[in-house]
Amino acid sequence: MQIKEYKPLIVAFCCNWCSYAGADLAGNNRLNYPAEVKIIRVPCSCRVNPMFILRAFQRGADGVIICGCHPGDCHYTSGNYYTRRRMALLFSMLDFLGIERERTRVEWVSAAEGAKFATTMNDFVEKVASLGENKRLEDLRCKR
Amino acid sequence: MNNKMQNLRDEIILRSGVNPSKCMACGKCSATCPAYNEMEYHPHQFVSMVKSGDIEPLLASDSLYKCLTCFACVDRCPRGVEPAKLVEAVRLAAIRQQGANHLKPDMVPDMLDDDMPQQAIVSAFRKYTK
Amino acid sequence: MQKITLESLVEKAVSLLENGTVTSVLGWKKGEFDYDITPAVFESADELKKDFVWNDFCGANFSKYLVSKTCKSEGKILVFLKPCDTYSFNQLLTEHRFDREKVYAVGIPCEGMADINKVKEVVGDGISKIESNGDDLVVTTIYEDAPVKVTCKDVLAERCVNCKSKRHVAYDELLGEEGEVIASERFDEVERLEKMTPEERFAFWQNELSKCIRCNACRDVCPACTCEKCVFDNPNSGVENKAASNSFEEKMFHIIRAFHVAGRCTDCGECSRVCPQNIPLHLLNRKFIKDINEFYGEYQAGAEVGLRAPLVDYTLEDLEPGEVFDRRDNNA
Amino acid sequence: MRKCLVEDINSVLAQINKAAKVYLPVDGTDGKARFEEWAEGKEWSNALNTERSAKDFFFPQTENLMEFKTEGKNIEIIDIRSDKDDFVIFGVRGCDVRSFDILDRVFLVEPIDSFYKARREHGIIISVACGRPSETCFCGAFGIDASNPAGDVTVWRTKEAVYWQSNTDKGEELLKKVEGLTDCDEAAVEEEKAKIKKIMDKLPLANLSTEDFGAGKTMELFDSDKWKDLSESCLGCGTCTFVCPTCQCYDIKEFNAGKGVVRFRCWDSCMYSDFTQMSAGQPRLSQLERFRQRFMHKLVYYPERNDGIYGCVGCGRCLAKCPISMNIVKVMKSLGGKDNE
Amino acid sequence: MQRIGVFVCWCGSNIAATVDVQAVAQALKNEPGVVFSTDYQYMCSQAGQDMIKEAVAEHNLTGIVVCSCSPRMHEATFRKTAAAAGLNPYMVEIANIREQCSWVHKDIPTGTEKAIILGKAAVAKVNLNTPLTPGESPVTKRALVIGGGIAGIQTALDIADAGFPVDIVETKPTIGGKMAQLDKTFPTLDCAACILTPKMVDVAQNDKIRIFSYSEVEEVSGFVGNFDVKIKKRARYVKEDLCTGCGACVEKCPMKKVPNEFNLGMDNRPAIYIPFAQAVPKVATIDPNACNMLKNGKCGLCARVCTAGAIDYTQKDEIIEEKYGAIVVATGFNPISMDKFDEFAYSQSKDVITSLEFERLTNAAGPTAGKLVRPSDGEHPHTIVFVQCVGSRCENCAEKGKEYCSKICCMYTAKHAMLVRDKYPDIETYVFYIDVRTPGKNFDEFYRRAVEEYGVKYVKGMVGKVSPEGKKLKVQASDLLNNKQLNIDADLVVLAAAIEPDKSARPLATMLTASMDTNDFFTEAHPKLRPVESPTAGVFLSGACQGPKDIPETVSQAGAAASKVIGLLAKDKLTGNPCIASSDENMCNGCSSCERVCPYGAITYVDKEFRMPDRTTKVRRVAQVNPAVCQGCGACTVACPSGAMDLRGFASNQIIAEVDAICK
Repeated sequence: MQIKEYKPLIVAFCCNWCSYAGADLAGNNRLNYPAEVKIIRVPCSCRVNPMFILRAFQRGADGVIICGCHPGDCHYTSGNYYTRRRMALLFSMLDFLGIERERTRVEWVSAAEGAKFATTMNDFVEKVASLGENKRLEDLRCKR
Repeated sequence: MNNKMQNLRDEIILRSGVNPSKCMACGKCSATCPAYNEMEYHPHQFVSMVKSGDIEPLLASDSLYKCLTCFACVDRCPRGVEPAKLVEAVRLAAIRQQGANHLKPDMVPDMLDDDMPQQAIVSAFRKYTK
Repeated sequence: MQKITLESLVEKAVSLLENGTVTSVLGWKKGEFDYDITPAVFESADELKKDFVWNDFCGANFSKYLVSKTCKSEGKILVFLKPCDTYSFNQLLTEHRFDREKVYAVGIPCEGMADINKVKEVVGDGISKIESNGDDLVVTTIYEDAPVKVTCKDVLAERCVNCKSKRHVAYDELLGEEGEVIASERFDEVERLEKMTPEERFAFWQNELSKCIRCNACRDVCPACTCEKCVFDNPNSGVENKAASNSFEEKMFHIIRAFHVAGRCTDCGECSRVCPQNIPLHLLNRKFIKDINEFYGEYQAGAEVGLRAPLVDYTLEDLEPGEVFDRRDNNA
Repeated sequence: MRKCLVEDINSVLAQINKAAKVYLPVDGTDGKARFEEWAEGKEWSNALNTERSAKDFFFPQTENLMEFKTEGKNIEIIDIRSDKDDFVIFGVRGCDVRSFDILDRVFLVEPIDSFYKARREHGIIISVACGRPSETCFCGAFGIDASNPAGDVTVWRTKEAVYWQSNTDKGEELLKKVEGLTDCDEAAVEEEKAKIKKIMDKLPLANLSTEDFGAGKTMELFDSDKWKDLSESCLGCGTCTFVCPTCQCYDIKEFNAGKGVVRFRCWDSCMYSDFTQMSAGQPRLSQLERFRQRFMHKLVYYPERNDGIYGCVGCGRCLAKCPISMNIVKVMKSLGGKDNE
Repeated sequence: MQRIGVFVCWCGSNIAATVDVQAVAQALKNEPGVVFSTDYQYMCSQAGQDMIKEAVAEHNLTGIVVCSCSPRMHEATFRKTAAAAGLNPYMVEIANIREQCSWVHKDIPTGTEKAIILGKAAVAKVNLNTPLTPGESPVTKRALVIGGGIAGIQTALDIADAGFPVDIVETKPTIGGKMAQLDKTFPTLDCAACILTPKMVDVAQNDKIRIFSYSEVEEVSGFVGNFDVKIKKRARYVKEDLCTGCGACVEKCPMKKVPNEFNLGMDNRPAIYIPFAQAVPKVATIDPNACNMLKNGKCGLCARVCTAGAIDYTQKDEIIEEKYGAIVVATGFNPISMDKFDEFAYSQSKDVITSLEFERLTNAAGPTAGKLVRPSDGEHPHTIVFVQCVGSRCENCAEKGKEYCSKICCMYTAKHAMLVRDKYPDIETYVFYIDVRTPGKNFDEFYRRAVEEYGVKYVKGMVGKVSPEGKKLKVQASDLLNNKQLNIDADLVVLAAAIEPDKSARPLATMLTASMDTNDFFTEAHPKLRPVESPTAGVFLSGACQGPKDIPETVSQAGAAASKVIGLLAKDKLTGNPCIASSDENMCNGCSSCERVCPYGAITYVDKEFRMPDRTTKVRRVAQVNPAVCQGCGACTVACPSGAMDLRGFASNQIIAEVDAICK
């Protein structure tokens, strides 16, 4: 029997001003990270609705990471502060429902932190891969 | 700083609840200290010496027992460092380390004179035998 | 068991109607049995005297009705509010959901409401009569000749066992004595779940939420859920569905529902009271309340009108999402 | 008439399970009974009725109808209907048994609902008489005899024994396959029936009358001013419709899973403001109209088209479950004039 | 259904080396909505752009997906291309297959697979794109400057210089602010009045500038380019247009015992007064709390002596309504109260004074005509002790002091000590310091001169206690470097009190929906890159209201704020970013959640009548987004539980479509 190598699917929401630029910088510097990471550009991390995160899990994502400007550096001054509260509560709730807490993460990545972006993604993919497939928030209809 | 000193330092910091890193070396504690001239090491030195782990000289110094615990330094410190609590913690360390009290009951009679109020004797005894 | 009497409430309502202060009364209406009480609008003294009821089964929180009733009514509406209802009342005012000018709020003390399911656990089915007698309920059934005495305390609804406050935070007039905020043990059950392993928690919620029939009673009764159109009813929202087809959709609905009321939920417990499947939905809300209290400082939605809800607020020093679990693990 | 001892019930069920998968009411962690697949160790609940009605077996809350597979711009249609196996629903109360007749009159008339029909044909119903009805029961009002419920097989449970009586060929076939049932006379069952009838007469809703309802009452009841008060506090949730064994409305929806689309149906509630959303949208715009629809349908429209049979079976679930305790009994008493005073 | 064209760029070998671009173009051709798909070496080149334009025309494209480098690089380019092709520029989406794909993945199959998925996500998004048009709003070409200190003056002058009318609102009877009270200025020691008063005169004479003195801002509404402001002009009981500032009334006023706030209460003034000789406007003001005529109708002397007939006891507060395109906040600072610092005996002895009081004491126009004497007895002091950081850098004394460094004290204390030693070499001066901070042009040199040339005694350490003993002040302090405790008998103790934002700033911030930090300093839009703009569009910051500042820094920030204002007012119309929030009124329930998270105050509420589904009508409170103010962060979209609030260009259904495409 042949076992197909398991590759997790990661959705990364990145704010336009810091983290998306940080991801670009990682590219400029040719810093590798797994192709399983797919980035969605949002104006600010505070645009990320918990529904988007759940939607990603429903559709088969194994991990969701939200990246924004460092607290205090938000292009819109306060967006990431709201993100911080919303996600702290949401992640805590997901954990409360027994969803593996390693599947969700918030990371602050500035436009200058290309290296941090790459290491963060490498680390996140590794952690999620070690958990295996997302079974607890899956929708069987969406199975590949 | 060797391990022993490191531990002692950590213990003093833990026991006093004081964070000496918050000190900005303004010297207001020493400026305000009524026992300053009696002391070999002054309040601000307590803070900086504990911070750097230089605790042995403090343990050996008489300054420990010169502090009146009047808390003027605590009140005036703009950073909330609370030197008096640090002095007290070093004092405790000294006593615990020596395993002996600075003042023993049989030493007391020699020190008495008629003018000394009973309350002072009792409080001094309490303080120096901790 | 209730300290305030039916007569005094009727008397108050009749006098306010007659002196023209109010034109209608939102109150509890007698049902078929002694426990199936319906919220109703009374418009005359005769109606009040005939059908108004106040007993240990008057659990319904009227606050939400004010949203629609104040829109329709020209005159003032008298509403009776138990302490826990007043928090919802304030929260709705904070969110500008009804016109305060059109309401005359009478605070009434509450000694806790009984849960008919718990009564039935003790006496079984076939209840023909329930009377209140001091600290007891006297229950007559068609199966037993002699009535059965049940201590009120033993059959209190869960939310009343863990009552958070006997204090009215809003009223125009208060009947009876003002109570106090109570140090309740309402978070104990949340804590118990937190201490389980993720696998156990997952199994627990999988079992509970699988019972959900998506009747939407929890949402429709919730005083915090007053959206003109709920995202779950809106075909353009991307999450709309009429029935949960699988366990994901069950979770989705309940997570988002709880998230939408997080920081706004006053913990009135109506969601769990009305759930036809007895799912302990209040635990999801309480989890958010507990987290909010722990992460951002004690916050009671509806304690005052105009409070800034924790999710529309922040401080520079807030906890990082990644620290949430470190903190809990350290506390455990 | 056959019998077995109460303590042997599990071994009897095990035998039935060999013939066809058995579902029976089992107490859950919350102490409430729900139908579950039989397995060793599952105990037949003593509860009067299940939280959800037995209609789920033939008309589940969601049911996939067909699938589309999409690849780029291509669409392929997949028929997902498959052959069903026989199954047994054990422990159905008389009210729920009647509900199947009511659903049949909707789903098994032209155009026949093939999904419903497939399930219905494979279901064998073992009903059980109600030894201990509740105050919320009013099946009598609709002519249901709780002491002698219909079904392929009827079961009576007394303290010591369980009595089995087959009513149909299907039922007889099944019982034949079960060893350990002994033949007996009907005395014990008759006694049990008499006992139940006596209790039924004592129920608070025993005298509920349907006199003022039924075919031809539309004009009289539709414009009654009582609907306003009755619907006043209705929250518009779907609890009553979803616990109801006879509510049969559904909506058809699609779920786009990315590579394919599932078309499925799911229960809908006439109490919802977004009920079915047909071409012109929801035809009943106020909660009063929606509320009225539900009860008029059960009490007037349905009997009008179905030989006077009411669309309610008196199971009492809506009485127990409505968040605001508004229900069909209150509606009947309020609209029913003198008969129900 | 859209007609989408997909354009896959090779970027030379930058993309093509790790992504099979042809395979990407081929794969995306099959996506719903895509009618054309191609690849090209350099999509951003003129030839590449022409290719897009031709394809739009040929295939009637309604949407464009470019798979290329980061949108941060060329999104603007391709939007212009789309516009040139006759498409709405917001019908373009970029799939970032260079920075986020070809450059970070090594092998072709992986890169190609990911590029296809990113392309599919972009296609899914474009399918839901709608044409967007940026909103336009007119600009009222007039600026308001709140505060008439040096910051406000400089800002107003610079704006007026560019030809735009400016109004200054000042709460005091005259402009000039703190600088008018100062004696000399560091590090050049020129006299404050000599450099300030000409500027004040410039303001008075500039016909583009109006001064509303003795006035305050009452209400602000509107938004960038279109502010409506109500200004309350308090009654000064003197007609400004008639008063010549001759001072006859001031001289004759019998009520002479009012503490003079300009001299910080160190001397008295009459009930009718002109704060100082060079005041602008040079108009008298009657203090209603002191004037006998206003209090009990007895007196009226000033009216009798006024030859201009300017006195008007019946004057009332007046509300002026004006429209502005931009608002500059220049509310400045105040020294904190010293009342709670018992250890320095400020409230016990007249000879313990603050540095600002010291300025008045040495000022030629001050209460002693510039002669340095002890306030208690008028005697010549022999020893002066200066104490720095009083109330600054105070971590746990929130009720007394401030956590921050007040920044200006080191320099003015050096100045004070130096000036004392220069004028009175016999006076011994001590400066007690924690750190001496002199990061400014010629600052450290200045401080060193005080020590080296003037012999000011700098002691590293703090004063612990000041106790009045007889005529002297006993100062107990520590000298940390010598490890000694000092006891000095001083004649005068000068406290370098921390400074704090003016009390009027907080209510003003609320009116302007401008944000503040915990210390009530205004927050800048970006701490590094937008230091003179507040996060609220059209509101700018000048001077110490944003943080402690010395005069050169204040003046440069004032100029910077002015240039931002000029840039704004120079526009005839403001073109907004079309990617902004909008609220669906049919779903909004008016709960205010969105309003509370909006950092720009872009959301307001109106009561609107709606037809309900059940044929009734209902008045509901609903949110409205001001397109000129919204910056498009999207915080409101998540705060909104009903989903009424959505963000154009990043709509929920678009993001969901991207998620779905990625997870397919």
